[in-house]
Amino acid sequence: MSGFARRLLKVAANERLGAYRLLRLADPHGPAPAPGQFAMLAAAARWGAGEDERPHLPRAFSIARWQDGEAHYLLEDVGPGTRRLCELRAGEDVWALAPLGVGFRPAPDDARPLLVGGGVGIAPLAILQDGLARGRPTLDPSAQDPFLPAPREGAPVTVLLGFRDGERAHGAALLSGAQVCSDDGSVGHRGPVTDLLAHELDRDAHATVYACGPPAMLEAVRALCERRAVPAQLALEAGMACGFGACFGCVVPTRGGAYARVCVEGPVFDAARLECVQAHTGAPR
Amino acid sequence: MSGFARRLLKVAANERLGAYRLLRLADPHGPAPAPGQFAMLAAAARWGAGEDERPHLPRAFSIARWQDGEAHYLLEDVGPGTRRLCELRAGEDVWALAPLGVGFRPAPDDARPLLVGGGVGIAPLAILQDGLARGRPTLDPSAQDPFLPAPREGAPVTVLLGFRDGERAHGAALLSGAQVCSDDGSVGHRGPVTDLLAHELDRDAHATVYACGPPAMLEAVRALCERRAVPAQLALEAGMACGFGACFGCVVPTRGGAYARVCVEGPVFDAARLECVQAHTGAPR
Amino acid sequence: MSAEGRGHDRPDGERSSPSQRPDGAPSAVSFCGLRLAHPIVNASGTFDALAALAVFGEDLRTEFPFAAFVSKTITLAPRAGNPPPRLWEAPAGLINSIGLPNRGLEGYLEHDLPALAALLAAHGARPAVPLITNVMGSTAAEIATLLAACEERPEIAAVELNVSCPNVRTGLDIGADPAQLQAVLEQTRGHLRKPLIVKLTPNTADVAACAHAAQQGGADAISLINTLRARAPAPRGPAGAPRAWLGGGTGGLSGPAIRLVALAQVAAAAARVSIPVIGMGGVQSARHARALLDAGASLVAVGTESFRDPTAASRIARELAEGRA
Amino acid sequence: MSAEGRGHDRPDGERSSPSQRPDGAPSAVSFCGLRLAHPIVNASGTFDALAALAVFGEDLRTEFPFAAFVSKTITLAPRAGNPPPRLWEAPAGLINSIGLPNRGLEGYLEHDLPALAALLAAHGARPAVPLITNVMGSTAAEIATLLAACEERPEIAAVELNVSCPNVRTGLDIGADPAQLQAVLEQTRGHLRKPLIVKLTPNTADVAACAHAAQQGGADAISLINTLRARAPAPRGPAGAPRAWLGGGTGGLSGPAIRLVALAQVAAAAARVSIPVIGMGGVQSARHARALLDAGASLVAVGTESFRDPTAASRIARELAEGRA
Ligand SMILES: Cc1cc2nc3c(=O)[nH]c(=O)nc-3n(C[C@H](O)[C@H](O)[C@H](O)COP(=O)(O)OP(=O)(O)OC[C@H]3O[C@@H](n4cnc5c(N)ncnc54)[C@H](O)[C@@H]3O)c2cc1C
Ligand SMILES: Cc1cc2nc3c(=O)[nH]c(=O)nc-3n(C[C@H](O)[C@H](O)[C@H](O)COP(=O)(O)OP(=O)(O)OC[C@H]3O[C@@H](n4cnc5c(N)ncnc54)[C@H](O)[C@@H]3O)c2cc1C
Ligand SMILES: Cc1cc2nc3c(=O)[nH]c(=O)nc-3n(C[C@H](O)[C@H](O)[C@H](O)COP(=O)(O)O)c2cc1C
Ligand SMILES: Cc1cc2nc3c(=O)[nH]c(=O)nc-3n(C[C@H](O)[C@H](O)[C@H](O)COP(=O)(O)O)c2cc1C
Ligand code: FES
Ligand code: FES
Repeated sequence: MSGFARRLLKVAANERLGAYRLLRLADPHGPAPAPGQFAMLAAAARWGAGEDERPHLPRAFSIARWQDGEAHYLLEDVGPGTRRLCELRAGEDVWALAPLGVGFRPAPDDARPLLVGGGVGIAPLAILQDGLARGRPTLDPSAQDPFLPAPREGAPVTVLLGFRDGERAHGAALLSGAQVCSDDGSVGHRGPVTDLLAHELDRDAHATVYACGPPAMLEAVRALCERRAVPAQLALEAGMACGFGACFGCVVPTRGGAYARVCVEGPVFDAARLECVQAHTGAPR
Repeated sequence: MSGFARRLLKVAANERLGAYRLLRLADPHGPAPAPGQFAMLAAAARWGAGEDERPHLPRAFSIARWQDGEAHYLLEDVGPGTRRLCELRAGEDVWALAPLGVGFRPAPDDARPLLVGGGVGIAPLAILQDGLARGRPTLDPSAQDPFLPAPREGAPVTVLLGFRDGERAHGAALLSGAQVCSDDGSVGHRGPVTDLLAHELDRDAHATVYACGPPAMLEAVRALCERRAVPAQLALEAGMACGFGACFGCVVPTRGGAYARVCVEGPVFDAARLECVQAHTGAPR
Repeated sequence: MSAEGRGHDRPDGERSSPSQRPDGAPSAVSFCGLRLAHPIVNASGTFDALAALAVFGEDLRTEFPFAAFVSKTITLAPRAGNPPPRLWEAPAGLINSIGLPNRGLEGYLEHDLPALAALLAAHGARPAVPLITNVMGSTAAEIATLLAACEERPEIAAVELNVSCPNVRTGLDIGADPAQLQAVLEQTRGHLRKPLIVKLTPNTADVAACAHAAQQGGADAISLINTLRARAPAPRGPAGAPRAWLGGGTGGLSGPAIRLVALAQVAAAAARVSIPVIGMGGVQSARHARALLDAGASLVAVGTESFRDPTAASRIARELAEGRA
Repeated sequence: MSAEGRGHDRPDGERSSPSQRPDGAPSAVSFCGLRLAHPIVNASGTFDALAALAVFGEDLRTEFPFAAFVSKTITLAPRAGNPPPRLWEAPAGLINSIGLPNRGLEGYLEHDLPALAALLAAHGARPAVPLITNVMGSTAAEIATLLAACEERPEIAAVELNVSCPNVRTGLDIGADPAQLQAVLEQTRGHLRKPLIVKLTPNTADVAACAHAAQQGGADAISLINTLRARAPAPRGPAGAPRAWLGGGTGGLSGPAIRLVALAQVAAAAARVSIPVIGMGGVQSARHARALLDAGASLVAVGTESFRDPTAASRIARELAEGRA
């Protein structure tokens, strides 16, 4: 649960990771996030004055890692907001409202976790992998840390990551033991990450899929899991103004026709709640 | 005359001068300015996103010096535009439209030049002092350089500068041989610069006054010169949107009730054209 | 029914009584007979207090940022709202095309109202926060039903009527035409004894005339400005054909971009009426709030700025009280 | 008099004919029978070509940035304009309270027109730049006189009528009320055989209705948007009393802040009329111009952005021609 105020955090480091930046914010007193939760971030100075006098509103980013009093974020420069954050130097200030949203709910059974990520969407899978390594999932939905401190047994964690090109594939370093594929064939299998996923499910379909990535990829994952009757949790994106349920701007249609706010009902949704993952429900990448 | 395009210039240096900054822009191919002319400046990146999402428009600054392929500007941080320019580092880019406006028209006679400045308004007096040192004024109004390359004879140049406090008085280093006074008495005479001016005119009233500074000071200079029948040229300020006569926003009332655009009819006006110098015709300081 | 003599207490020559306390404690304001801890409220539709309670927990209750809470617009029937995308970031602002999603009057009264009342009740040193319910109807009959239902519920302290609703026949906002506005109010005002705030539309030729019509029609206060009609540029698809970005086609512009349009409209409206005015539009700081108060507003609402900083209203109220504006 | 069948040439289904040339050479556009080198013109009152000639010299002549030149508003009698200060920088924009200074019709015709014609005449490879004279009158008789005078002078290719003039009786802009607008045009249209562009006011409830009224009244084209009514905050004096900043009290907001309001109004107006539309408001780049063209504009005018960059219009025309939008 986020405190009721944004926090002014210092940039601890901003490192290049292939086509991405890994932004590390010192947040020694912030509440620990659950895997899949996100933050609303804005540079404290000169937020604005980019393309079209933007950004004005804060931007949503998955918390990629939480360790040593720092929150890590994986950023891709796609517009004025991410550009400004990507250029920040150590010691500069960032406003952060975090952690927000509902994260992954690890399946408590013995189904093996299949982590499927695309592009900068791999970020929340890193902290999920950390959590899965730390312990076994709890069933208690109100638990702050969804992972019990007991050592995990049973099936190993499988990580499947897809990237557009080799520069972006450097992002895979954020997770350990990942199988990587790429659209242009520069790294690993040439093709979508659902090729890898289909192969894994062929091998052993007793799995739970945790996926995050661009809408088209998520939709492919959703459709594949539906066909194979494999439970999946999808971390969605949407254009957001507030991140805490205030603006009703971040909705996605759910099965049955109602709209759900991604920031408070998600960003992680059970795939079963969605008819499909639509493109352009927010900032496409 | 300015070329019909703004130029992208590199910051050569940005140095502290007491309460002010001396911003040096490399402008090797720019046309040489006449003393009293000004530039419209804007940082090329992140112009905006300051207080109230400003600045949006470029800002007017007197050209303080022109030497070695550089234009120098003396800046005081009074708001979002000056703040952004004050923080620029060497190598960063600035858009400049310059030189603009009508500068000082040096009196061609033997009247001794009395340069009277207040605060950051001393800036155009520096380049005027350089000009007066370089040669004697020409009468030709169309001459690009109003100073003939002949050595100047006759009366020496007298420089009288007033500042609010000691920190600001460091700006006096921009000119040579100045008599300095201050409002708080921390440097030189305690009192307004018109005290020094009155004293000089008592000594020898055969002079031409060239003045620039805050409106209240300019008005005091104007009134004093009027009483003493001493010709004066006043470099005015006004809030400006364009700097080249396009917006009609920078007007001051002239004798007879008409308005004159400071950017194209000024910024330097014969005192005789003005009924008085009004405060708040632009950015007060 | 006319507003003259309606019982909101108001010292002579003043529309409300915000005074500045040098100790920085926000000073109470009286508005339409309601006692507010300070002059800052939320703009309708820009803060979901129940969602915020779930996100921020008990801190929200103890540090509730608004002196009164204004609900989002409630309509008679439930509305799903517009299809996404619903947001477009504009220069120094935001265009939204949310489409007034709400569970409808019944759902609101049954589910939201008790929960809101519990959240807003006095809590420790914090006094109770009055609840203002914002409603919209597309006919006089609908509006009458909404007002009557609000009259019955003690949890509701006052009603804000959103008149930026398109007239089904003309397509124009009901509130854009002074005569039509006054007529609708006269037909419906009798259904509510509580204070009625009319939230004007800014998309009109003469907001002062609309303000005056609202007063004549029986409003106890007016609020403005709502969002300015705006449109997001259509991104061009690969085929080159532009497609609409916002699910709702056009949308409404809010935030700093509209601040000085709001100031002009608030000043024009306040100069024309004798009832109190809630000013809003792009307020981000105590200085901006002060400008609206100086222009004649009694209260100031904060909208889009809460998206950037959920505690913006507290900050603004505190700085106003400290005279830092 | 109605506009139907009026003789501006227009290929079927198209309001003008800007086509994109891959070689980057701006392609010609036809507008109300005028041939323009590209679709970018200046917004009235935002470029003083004669002052610019004095400042920039012959470069201005050879690299004239606009495909047609629109004069600032000319009135029958000379106007000094508003007292300073006239400018207030707004979030992502500018509020001006210039007050339409001009030397009056006679002074304009005698002094400015010949000088403008000389500047705009064909020059080397550059074709002649058509001159559009913008006029404003506060009565039908005044407008008729202005139009008749413009009809007589061959230097003037077309007239733009600024209808953001307050009606002396109501105080509202003449152009804000569709019926009044159409009536004024019907009374005066006959005095001009040249193309008449009506520059609508954006401070209205229904700009599409005004656009339609302009067409019905005999306009050959419409242009929009003019500035949005706005007010600068009053700085507080030492005594604490706020004093007005702008000499003119209120002013008009321009620049990026109004861009997406402009886009909505241009789209709404263009959808309602069959005559060409000049779109403007906050345009800073070819992308912004393209959005207006996509919304139905035939030409795009650049205003406030020229203050930041006097050659902005050339840049935008070039990037449009290169398809970089
Ligand atoms: C829950 C969540 C988690 C996320 N996690 C990450 C993460 O870990 N790492 C990461 O890099 N990103 C993440 N994102 C995406 C990130 O929030 C966006 O990339 C970011 O907001 C883009 O902002 P921008 O200003 O850089 O670009 P924008 O220009 O705002 O967005 C880029 C895209 O948005 C559209 N767009 C363009 N202009 C506008 C406009 N004016 N208004 C609205 N949309 C416009 C266009 O389609 C454009 O391609 C996440 C998003 C969500 C919701
Ligand atoms: C010909 C000329 C020469 C100049 N030479 C110099 C020089 O050599 N050195 C130098 O430092 N300065 C010089 N100035 C002044 C300089 O242009 C201003 O200080 C600068 O424009 C201020 O911009 P800002 O954004 O920093 O502050 P702003 O906030 O724009 O201006 C400061 C003052 O303007 C008023 N103001 C506040 N908000 C606004 C607003 N939104 N819109 C309009 N006004 C507002 C207030 O009174 C405020 O105190 C010159 C001005 C002119 C016209
Ligand atoms: C996302 C969003 C939703 C809004 N929903 C409503 C609403 O339901 N009812 C209403 O009367 N106004 C609504 N508004 C308008 C605001 O109440 C306010 O009038 C406007 O946003 C201007 O204030 P601001 O600039 O501070 O946001 C909404 C505004 C936004 C940005
Ligand atoms: C300083 C200034 C002066 C203007 N003068 C006029 C004018 O004389 N006549 C007119 O019709 N519009 C005038 N306008 C409005 C512009 O022509 C244009 O409609 C408006 O500024 C929106 O375009 P922009 O955002 O690109 O500036 C003026 C605008 C500005 C900023
Ligand atoms: S981002 Fe505002 S409600 Fe979700
Ligand atoms: S600054 Fe625009 S006319 Fe002088």
